[in-house]
Amino acid sequence: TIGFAQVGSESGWRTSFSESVKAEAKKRGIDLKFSDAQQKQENQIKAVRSFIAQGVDAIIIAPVVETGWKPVLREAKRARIPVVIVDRNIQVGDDSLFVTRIASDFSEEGRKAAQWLMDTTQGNCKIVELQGTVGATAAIDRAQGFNDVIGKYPNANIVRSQTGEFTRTKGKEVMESILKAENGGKGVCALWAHNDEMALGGIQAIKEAGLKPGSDILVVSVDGVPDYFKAMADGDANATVELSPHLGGPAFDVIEKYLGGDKNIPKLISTTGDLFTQDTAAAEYQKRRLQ
Amino acid sequence: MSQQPQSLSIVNKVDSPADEALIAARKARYSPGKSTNALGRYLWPVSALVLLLLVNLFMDASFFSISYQDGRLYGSLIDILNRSAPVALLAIGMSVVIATGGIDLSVGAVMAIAGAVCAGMLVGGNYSLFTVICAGLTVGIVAGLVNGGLVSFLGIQPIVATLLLMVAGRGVAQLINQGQIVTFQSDAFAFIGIGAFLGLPFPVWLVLITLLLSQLLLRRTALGLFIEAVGCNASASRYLGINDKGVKLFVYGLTGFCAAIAGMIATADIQGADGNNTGLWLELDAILAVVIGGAALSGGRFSLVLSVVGALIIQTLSTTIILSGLPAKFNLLIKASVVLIVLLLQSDVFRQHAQSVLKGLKGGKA
Amino acid sequence: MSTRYLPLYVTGALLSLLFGLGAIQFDGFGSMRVVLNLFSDNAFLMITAIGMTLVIISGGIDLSVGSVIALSGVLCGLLIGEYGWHPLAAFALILPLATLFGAIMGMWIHVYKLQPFIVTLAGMFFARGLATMLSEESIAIDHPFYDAVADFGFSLPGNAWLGTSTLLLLLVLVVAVLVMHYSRFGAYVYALGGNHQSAELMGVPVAKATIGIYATSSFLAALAGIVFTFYTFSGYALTAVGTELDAIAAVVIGGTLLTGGSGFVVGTILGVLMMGVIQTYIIFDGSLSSWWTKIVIGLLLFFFIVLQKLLNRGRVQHA
Amino acid sequence: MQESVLALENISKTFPGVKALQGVQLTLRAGEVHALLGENGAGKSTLVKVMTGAMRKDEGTGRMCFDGKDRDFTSPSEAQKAGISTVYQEVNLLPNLSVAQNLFLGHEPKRFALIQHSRMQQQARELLKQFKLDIDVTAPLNQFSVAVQQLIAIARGVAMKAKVLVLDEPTASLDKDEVETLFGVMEQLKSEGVAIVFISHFLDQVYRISDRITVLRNGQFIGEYITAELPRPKLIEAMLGKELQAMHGQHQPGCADSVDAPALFKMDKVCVKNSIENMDILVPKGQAIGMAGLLGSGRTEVCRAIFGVDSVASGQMQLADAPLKPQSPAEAIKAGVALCPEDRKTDGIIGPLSIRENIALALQARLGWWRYLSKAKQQALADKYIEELQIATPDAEKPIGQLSGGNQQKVILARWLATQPQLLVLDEPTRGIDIGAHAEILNLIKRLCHDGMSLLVTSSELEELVAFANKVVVLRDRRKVSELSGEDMTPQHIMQAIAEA
Ligand SMILES: Nc1ncnc2c1ncn2[C@@H]1O[C@H](COP(=O)(O)OP(=O)(O)OP(=O)(O)O)[C@@H](O)[C@H]1O
Ligand SMILES: Nc1ncnc2c1ncn2[C@@H]1O[C@H](COP(=O)(O)OP(=O)(O)OP(=O)(O)O)[C@@H](O)[C@H]1O
Ligand SMILES: [Mg+2]
Ligand SMILES: [Mg+2]
Repeated sequence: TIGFAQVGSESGWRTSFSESVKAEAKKRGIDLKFSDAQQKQENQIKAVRSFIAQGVDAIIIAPVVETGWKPVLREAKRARIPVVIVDRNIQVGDDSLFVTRIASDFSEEGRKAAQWLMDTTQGNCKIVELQGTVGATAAIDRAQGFNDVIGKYPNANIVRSQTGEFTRTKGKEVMESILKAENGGKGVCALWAHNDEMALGGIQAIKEAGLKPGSDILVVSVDGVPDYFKAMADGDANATVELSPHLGGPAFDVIEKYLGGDKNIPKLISTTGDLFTQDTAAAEYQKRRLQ
Repeated sequence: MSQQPQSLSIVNKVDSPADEALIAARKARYSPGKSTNALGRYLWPVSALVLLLLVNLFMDASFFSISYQDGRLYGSLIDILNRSAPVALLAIGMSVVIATGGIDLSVGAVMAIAGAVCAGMLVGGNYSLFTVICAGLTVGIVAGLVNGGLVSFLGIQPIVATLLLMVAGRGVAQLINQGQIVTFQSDAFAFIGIGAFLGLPFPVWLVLITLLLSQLLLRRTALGLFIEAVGCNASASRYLGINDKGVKLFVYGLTGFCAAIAGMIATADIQGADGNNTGLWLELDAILAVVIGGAALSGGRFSLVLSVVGALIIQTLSTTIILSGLPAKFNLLIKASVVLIVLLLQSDVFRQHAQSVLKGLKGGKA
Repeated sequence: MSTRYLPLYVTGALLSLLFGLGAIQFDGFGSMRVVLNLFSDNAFLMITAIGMTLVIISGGIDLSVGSVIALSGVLCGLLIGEYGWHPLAAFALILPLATLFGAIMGMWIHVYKLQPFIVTLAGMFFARGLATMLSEESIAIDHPFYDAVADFGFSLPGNAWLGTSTLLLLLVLVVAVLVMHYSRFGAYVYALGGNHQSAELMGVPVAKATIGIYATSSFLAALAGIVFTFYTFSGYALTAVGTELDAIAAVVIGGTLLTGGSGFVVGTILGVLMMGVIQTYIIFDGSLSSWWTKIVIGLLLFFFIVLQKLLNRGRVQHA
Repeated sequence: MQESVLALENISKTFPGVKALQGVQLTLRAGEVHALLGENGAGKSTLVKVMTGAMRKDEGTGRMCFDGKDRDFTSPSEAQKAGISTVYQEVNLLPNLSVAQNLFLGHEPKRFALIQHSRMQQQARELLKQFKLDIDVTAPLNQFSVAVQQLIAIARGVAMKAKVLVLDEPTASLDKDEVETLFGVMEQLKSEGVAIVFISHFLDQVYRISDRITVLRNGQFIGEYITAELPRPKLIEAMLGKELQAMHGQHQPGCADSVDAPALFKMDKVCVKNSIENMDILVPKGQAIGMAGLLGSGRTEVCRAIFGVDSVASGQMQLADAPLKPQSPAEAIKAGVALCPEDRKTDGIIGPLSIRENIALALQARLGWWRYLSKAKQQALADKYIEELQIATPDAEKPIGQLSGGNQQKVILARWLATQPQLLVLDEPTRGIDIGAHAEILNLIKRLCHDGMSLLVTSSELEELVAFANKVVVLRDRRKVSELSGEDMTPQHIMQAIAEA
């Protein structure tokens, strides 16, 4: 039995992630206890404590936030239940509290996206940014990584930045206003969105403003959801850094290894994905649609 | 105070001059028309809106400019109208629910359900646009009636009854499309969200039509009066022979209907149904809009027009924040301050305080 | 007399019913550990909800509590984690500040005759806004005092642990019950909820009472925020989003009327436990997808609220 | 002359559209009962509220001197602390709290800073004994009828041991016996040196208990008189500004007293759960039937059963030869019944709505939501009744909640008259109505009978009942005990029937 404390189902990406873990568990004949925390850390901690009370063999956590895990991880350790952290990072002083982290590096994603954009525009670019939810780690770190890179290019700067709360609706609404404020979007060279959903909303806003996304305004974001690949294939978007939702396999591998007695496991298994562009988009879309 | 001879003549008990003097004395105490203050109700919300718009003008001189391009009007003001459509629709429904002393927290979730149903049908099969829209509206009305039933027939407190659907409704919306954000290709349906008619965005028309129809339905029949009576004093309304349960059922149904339209606009706007995020937290905005419009949450008098003004204020505020270019982390602080200012403007006590302070300042100078 | 407490008995009975169901179905459910987990996991919510009970009985509502929890957590994080204050010093600053915050909301409600819903909604935006402005990132708290607090407690049979937060919660509960039923302030709270105008005419010091009520609620929310930092060893501006709704739901499920005037603090605790048991039940089951989780929570709540209604029908009704 | 405890001078109070008080004065001396009289809407209650801090007087006008000091109370709690205890018009208690809590709110007996519930209940029982009330003091207040609540409110006022006790229409819903009990208590307080302000529309009571009278008219001070030196006609003239045509004594039933008038409404062995038993009442067409009885004798419950508020457990009712089985007021109204309820505040007025809407609503509810009475029609209806019933208001748009108590009652009456029912049930219709309007309403009842309407009227004032009723039904312990008509129908006989064990 393995308990899996998931964040919620706030985005299409998250849902694919949950489904892939469940499918993987089924394939391997693991009894998976799935818990949805509805984006709340307190629910997630409750779930983990319930797993402990239930006496599961191992626990997988996809944490909502990086901090705040120390007490509950200590409790798990006392109960001798191995914990694997997936997707996001966590901050605890004591490494022994978990078996390993299978995490992507958000700032690396931001850097990749920025690097692509700088390479494409030779560092000349007025960028507008659609941020994720204020305070979310993904938003903070992606912005951080992105800014680190463009800081090196004096002619590239972010002219407007506002939160689109990781959703398509907000992304579109905010982009609309930004375009208005930026003289109808003239002079804006690129849109940088913290996730694909907002980017897709932004693309629609650009189209409705009478501009051509993908050429008048470049679009770059993170995640790699099927819809975005389609947009890239259609030429409406330019690039995305993929974030693989298939984290279930590696996590179960680690757990099986650990329970098998092999305690020699690296503390970090990095999964930062690749950057995809329009070139391969059509093919990738076909591949992903079939999954 | 002028005395009208006609008004004296209808007092048939006048027979002696002494009586006439008496009645004159009695009349002199009253000044008709002063006790009601219909204008005052509109004054403060509307001035708050105007003030906010002026702030924008100050920040961006071209704010009020409207141009005509490809058969539609284009400009920040039009955007505000367009973007406020979902909240305005919700506020229309919410104001009648609040007028009965209730509240509906589920409108955001109902939006998501209606959107999911429409999107699911558009993707899944060959339904005509008409069928799809009818299905969406029906789902909204049914959801509203469920709320209404819980409130009126089971006597569950409105906030809890609708909280149930607020929680479960999002689950239902996601269930319909298995948690995926379904994207559809239907220009006809997309028109609901992004089309334009006679220059104005279609959502604006939807708001206008809904506003007009509800206004007719509520004010050209006795329904509006019944709603207010139930909201002011449910027990007395029962003694009057008003079917308070029926009235409650109706208002929740109407709210569900409005939420369904709002949900379809939101879905058509991004041409996809996002069960988890469509209409998220919009119920709070809708309630805020109604209250900014001057309604009491304890029930009673309502004004649909003022609620729509409230929705416009909220949207203008959001636009202002985006235009201001301040970092996103200040959003909530700005919102809190503006809400407080609007509220204070509406408070008689505050206005009196402010007046006396102003007077004091002037006196001090003189 | 006994009919007054009927709703409490009914809620208690339903709670035991659900718990029994879980205990039969799952291994480890019917244990002392799960019971105490219910308290320690929900301690912050219970403390908040006790404050909310006060507010709701007085006929008001306080939407700002979730944000105040977050703000108090962030302040803890900043003061302790960043500036190296001693936790007790930080608490000594935060709690009075929060009380002042509540008092100001109460004053606005009373003096300017504004609706509580909307004033506290503005308060909610304000506190959350302030929290995000102070720190967008979550701040880890690492302090020996925290470790000491976390380790303090009593071990009970069945692998259960009676920790600081549960003890604190019990203390708050006892004080709250005493205040509500054996103090003049408590009587005023009920009076205001019964009929605001009558209460005023009967000589209830409305200004003091209103301010006191909202100050108490904010104080308890801030206390809950501190308890939450013990729970997570961190302060974060986005914690406890929507907690105000959970608290309100718990209060109402616990038998308090949202229109004010009647209800019990103990009922609220039962309300939180009810929601907690439902949650635990779903986690133990562990087979529900995200969306079914939401639907099932809604359905179970619905089922128990309706049962509660039906069972309470027996109360003598007067028009 | 005795020292004055409380002196008000030149007090004015203006509401939007109404000058409620214009330069009014009032002087209270220790150990006196001072009656404050005037028509409905004269400004009595407003004066009381200004005096006790529930309302602020207009800025810059008048002064108030209490206990030798200039005072200006900003809240009722302040006035209470200073020693003015007030029972406001309309019961202002807390329905959700127990009787004992209501009695002692704000000055509960304490020990170690904790409220002692048992001692409080004990004291409550003793206090209520003074008022001959033997009720469960732990029961919530809303279980009791208006009259009992009224007594509790008075008891609370008395229990505060204040220097000044203000009673605004305390006797409006009391029976003779309770009034006597109250007067006994007032005499006692008087002898202890308490100054009492007493407002009432019952002149008999005023002459029975008061030492001095202050009269207000149209918000103005008319005069202060010594009761013993002021003949009744003079008082009435001071109040109304004109003489009142003598209408008492001219007993003229509205229509033929004939025995063979066809029955319009019949109640046959009706029982309601937890309330009335085996009730038989017959109301002939075009006649007015009175109902008399003590507190809790079941009069209100009869009215409620007829109107479908409480459901009938057994027995039949008939209206105009058709069985009447209303499950809700709406059904009763459809069948042609109207009820003007006893509890004006909770079941009657819809406070924030205008007079116009309050009058039109019952008729509108009967017509249904679809057939809307246009604003103009509502206006016409409202104007008609404002004039006919002499409702004191600047216009029909004023929210009814802002009217004086008596005028609210008139509006409620107007509301039901507008529906033109076959059977009009009036539960204490003259509660709080001034003598001028009182006469109007009695005349109105007679006229309605004459026009063929049937009425069933409850009243605690027996003189009033015999003045218009064709027959009086006497209830005791929720059963009918006697029926009186013709010569037998005198207040004395009714009292006898009520009292007989
Ligand atoms: N809150 C208010 N707002 C506006 N007008 C008011 C308000 N309260 C009272 N009035 C008006 O002031 C006048 C005096 O009312 P008041 O209640 O003092 O009369 P009253 O003498 O007590 O009459 P009654 O015998 O009917 O109780 C009335 O015309 C009434 O309409
Ligand atoms: N003296 C009393 N002691 C205890 N309970 C009482 C008393 N008087 C009334 N009640 C309660 O109040 C309820 C309502 O009585 P109801 O109003 O029918 O009486 P009523 O005959 O209409 O008298 P009135 O209208 O004068 O109050 C009764 O069910 C009874 O329980
Ligand atoms: Mg009065
Ligand atoms: Mg009665």
